[in-house]
Amino acid sequence: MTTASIGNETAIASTQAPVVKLTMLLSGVVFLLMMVFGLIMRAAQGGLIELDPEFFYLLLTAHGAGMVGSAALSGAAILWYFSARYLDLRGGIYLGFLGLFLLGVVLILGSIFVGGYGGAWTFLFPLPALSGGLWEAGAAVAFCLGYVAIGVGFLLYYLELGLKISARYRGLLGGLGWRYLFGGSDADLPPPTIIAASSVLVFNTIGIVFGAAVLAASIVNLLFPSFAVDPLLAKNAIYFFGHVFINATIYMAITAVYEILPTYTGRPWKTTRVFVGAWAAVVIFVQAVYFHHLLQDVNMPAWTLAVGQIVSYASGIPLIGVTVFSLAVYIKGSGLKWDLPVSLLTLGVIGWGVGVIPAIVDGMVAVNKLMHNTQWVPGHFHTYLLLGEVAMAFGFAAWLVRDAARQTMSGLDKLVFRAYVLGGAGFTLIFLWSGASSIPRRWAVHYEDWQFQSQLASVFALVVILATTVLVLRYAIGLLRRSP
Amino acid sequence: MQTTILLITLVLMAGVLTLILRTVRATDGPAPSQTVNRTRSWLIWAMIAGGVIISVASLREWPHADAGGDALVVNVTSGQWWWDTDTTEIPLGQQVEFRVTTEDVNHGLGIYDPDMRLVAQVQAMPEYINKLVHTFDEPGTYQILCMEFCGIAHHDMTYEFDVVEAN
Amino acid sequence: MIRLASAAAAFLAACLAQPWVAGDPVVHVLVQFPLLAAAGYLLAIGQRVPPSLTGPLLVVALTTAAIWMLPRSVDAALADTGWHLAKFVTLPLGFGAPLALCWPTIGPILRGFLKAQSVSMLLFLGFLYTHAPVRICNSYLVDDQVRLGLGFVWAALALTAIWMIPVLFGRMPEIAKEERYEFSRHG
Amino acid sequence: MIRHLIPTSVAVCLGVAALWQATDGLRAITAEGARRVQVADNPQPVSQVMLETMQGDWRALHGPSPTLVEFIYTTCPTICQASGGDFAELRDHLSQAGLSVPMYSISFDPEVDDLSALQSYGELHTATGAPWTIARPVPADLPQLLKTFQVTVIPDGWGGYEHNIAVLLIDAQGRFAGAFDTRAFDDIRDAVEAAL
Repeated sequence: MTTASIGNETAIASTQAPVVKLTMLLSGVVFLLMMVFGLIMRAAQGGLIELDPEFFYLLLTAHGAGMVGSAALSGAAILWYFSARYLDLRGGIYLGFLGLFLLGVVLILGSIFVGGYGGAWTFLFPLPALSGGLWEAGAAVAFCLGYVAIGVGFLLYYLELGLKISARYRGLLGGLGWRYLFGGSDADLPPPTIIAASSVLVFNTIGIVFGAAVLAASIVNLLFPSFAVDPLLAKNAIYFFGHVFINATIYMAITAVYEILPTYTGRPWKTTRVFVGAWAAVVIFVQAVYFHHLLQDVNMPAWTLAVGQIVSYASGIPLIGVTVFSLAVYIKGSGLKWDLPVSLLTLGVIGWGVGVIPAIVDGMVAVNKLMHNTQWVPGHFHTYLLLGEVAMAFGFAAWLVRDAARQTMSGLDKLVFRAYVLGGAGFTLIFLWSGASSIPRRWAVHYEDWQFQSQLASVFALVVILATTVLVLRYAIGLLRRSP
Repeated sequence: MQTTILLITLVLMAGVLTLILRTVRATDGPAPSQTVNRTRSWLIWAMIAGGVIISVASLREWPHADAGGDALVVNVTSGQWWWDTDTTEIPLGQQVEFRVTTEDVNHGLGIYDPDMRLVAQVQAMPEYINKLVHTFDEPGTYQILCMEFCGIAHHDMTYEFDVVEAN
Repeated sequence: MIRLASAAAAFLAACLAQPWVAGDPVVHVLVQFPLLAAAGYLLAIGQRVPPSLTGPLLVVALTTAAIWMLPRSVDAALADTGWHLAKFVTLPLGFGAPLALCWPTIGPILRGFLKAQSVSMLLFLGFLYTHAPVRICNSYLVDDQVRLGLGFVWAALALTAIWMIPVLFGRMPEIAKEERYEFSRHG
Repeated sequence: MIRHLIPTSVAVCLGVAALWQATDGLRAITAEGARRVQVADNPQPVSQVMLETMQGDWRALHGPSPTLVEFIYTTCPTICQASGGDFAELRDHLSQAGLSVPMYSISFDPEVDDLSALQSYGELHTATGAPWTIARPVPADLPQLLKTFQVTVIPDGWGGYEHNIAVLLIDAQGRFAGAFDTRAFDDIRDAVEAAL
């Protein structure tokens, strides 16, 4: 099944291709816009521009929600595209997902820029209800409803995947590869993409169902303030949902590497026992690790914090020991010719693998005491998002419009790729450096001593934005050229 | 401390990066040898062993240790967007237990030394009292900055106290 | 015949639970409500309705469920005779029966969504009843409120288990139907 | 398609209307919330009853000025003690605003709460008799009183009771016109001012 499917994407995936291509354009444009928001925030922190703090925090909220959203959207598009190689997925469901997603985007953007909601993408209880007079409860409700719409869209998406996987591979246990892992039979073994799809749909559906409960509680609290929830319980639920959701984006996007890299190396990405085991570990770890967001909540039972630290570390093992290691093994000596898509996809895996290190370090209780909520935190997640998920998404997009006749990188491609890598690396390293300099995150105004780093970061951000602009334009032009 | 953490992290990142890049760039070299699966198992077991050692070493002494019996208790309350403490003078070398809470939304109590380096932090939560134990060994004016996003004046939510030598 | 008998039995059991509902919200909400719904469900199961009624029937069922989820309705059923009678009519005929009538014609995605939604709502109610700083129902004590909240959480877990096990092992009826189609396509 | 869509849309509209109705326009999801919304919209006449105050005299529940009422029982170990403190704070709050209206803490356990019990409860919470006094109704009047004010009293299984506690406002026309959180001092003051 795995080997047979290489290169036949035209046959099955073609019906899904137009909407997926459109989605990637949409995500690309949103990524770019949100990067501009990011640059504005960094420039304001660097004192390069004047920005009203209220507007800064609106941008902060939009940047967070928008980036998580477009990462999720691009990841979902990638996973759908490749799952359709093995499953007879219904395009109508995808359109429903996309429609609900866009409805959610409208509600969220409206709540932020019309309603003035600036309570950050994490909507940490009880901040949405206690704005200090900046926004009305209605704006926060609209924001939550936006999330609900996106959640419902994803639920439909995962239900379709789940039903089709369950039917095709004899239950989700088959799709997860656990029959093979525990039963030993490799009959009808699913390809890596299906293992990934099954794993993501399991943990993200749990996350969404939980998230819906939390959102309902938040909405009730906003409308009927006497219904407060326990703040610590709310914090747990919000971080569980948020952590699982943002992690799912990258675990969906990685399927692009499983499916595209073999066409370059000629070596199919195999479903091995280690591979299935690694994904089984991911399903557990992604749900258990969210405690590392609560290491400074000393009222949590001590064992949860220990679990947070240990599972943070453990999450790195399947990533570095299996995904990154396999990538290296598949590439080494394959005679692969580097072009833009495969370079970006490889960058995505490396950025993810390297970016997890500062995350693991920060996941230690003792370190967290000094690094929590400093710029170290955006430092590590920008490494594995900007240089990880986003790179994979642009790699996939570039692959969708690749010119089959040419096998190398043009001069412009090389320049863009290098600019993206250097700009991204510089940008994220400054975050880490700033975190080590104790600069707090999410501050609209920076003290003078901190401004130099923000100014430097703005320069790197500008480089990333320029490179991204070319990537998006290149993709858009590619779409036009290939359309009849 | 932060510098050490940064350096260790950068070294680890550079190490992993170098290893990957060496293999990834060897597209025209020899294919991986037959022992590659053994190498992978070795890597995974080494990471597990390393994890056990790091976990035991870093958690055996619990980082959120309780205060001793003679600790000075300082109550800290907060709200949008202010801090308030029992005292603004804390004796040098005396173990202090901060009992932190808030009247409205989540805040984060970040204690900065006179060089603006974060020395300790804990979350401030409504309905809960979070304890933070710290012993100051440098005199001077310390600052409290808010570490958890709490609305429009988050960055203005600062406070000062002094660490003074006991007479 | 068995169907009608079991519907009647469920209704009778719900009536027999009545002496305890004023003292214990768990009996009221998690025993009597489901029994009444089951009575209506059993009454209508297997009956055919025109497909154009599927949507309206589902909406009726969801609206009834939503109204009975409101704490004030639970209170009203104890304090007000009209609401008391309405409970015995609307839960079987406004929730259980319409659900049974529309369920066979609902697609698997919508079914999955409704199942996920009900788990989510039960968890949310669990949240609310275990952690509300105020008494939610005037008719019940705070301790009972917490027990009811935990009951909602257990119900959510039980439903998750019941619904997930067939998906994990791939023995869902709707899947079996689609399986033939799948194999004809890929086989 | 249309044949399916129209009945469903009609059903959705009816469903939303029913839910709107059942929550008083998304304003109340509990019985207590409903009481507050409904009396604010639609004040209910309160039939006149006589109360025996802790000083031992008899007074009419409502008179020419607005009156504030809360229901208590003096043997209550916890929550009414807190609300007693809140009522004292409310009295101070109102007198600072220059408002002096009769305030009654009415026992719903008049058989157990004799005069000396009322007096010691009053002393404990600094009720001096004017404007705030502790009082009890004739047992025969009690059911009607609880029904009018929609107070639900249930035994807690430990010999005490739980009930929905609130500060209740009777306006100058003798109507039940408002129910408030015991600590919503500003809201209560505004409502009293409006009822004057």
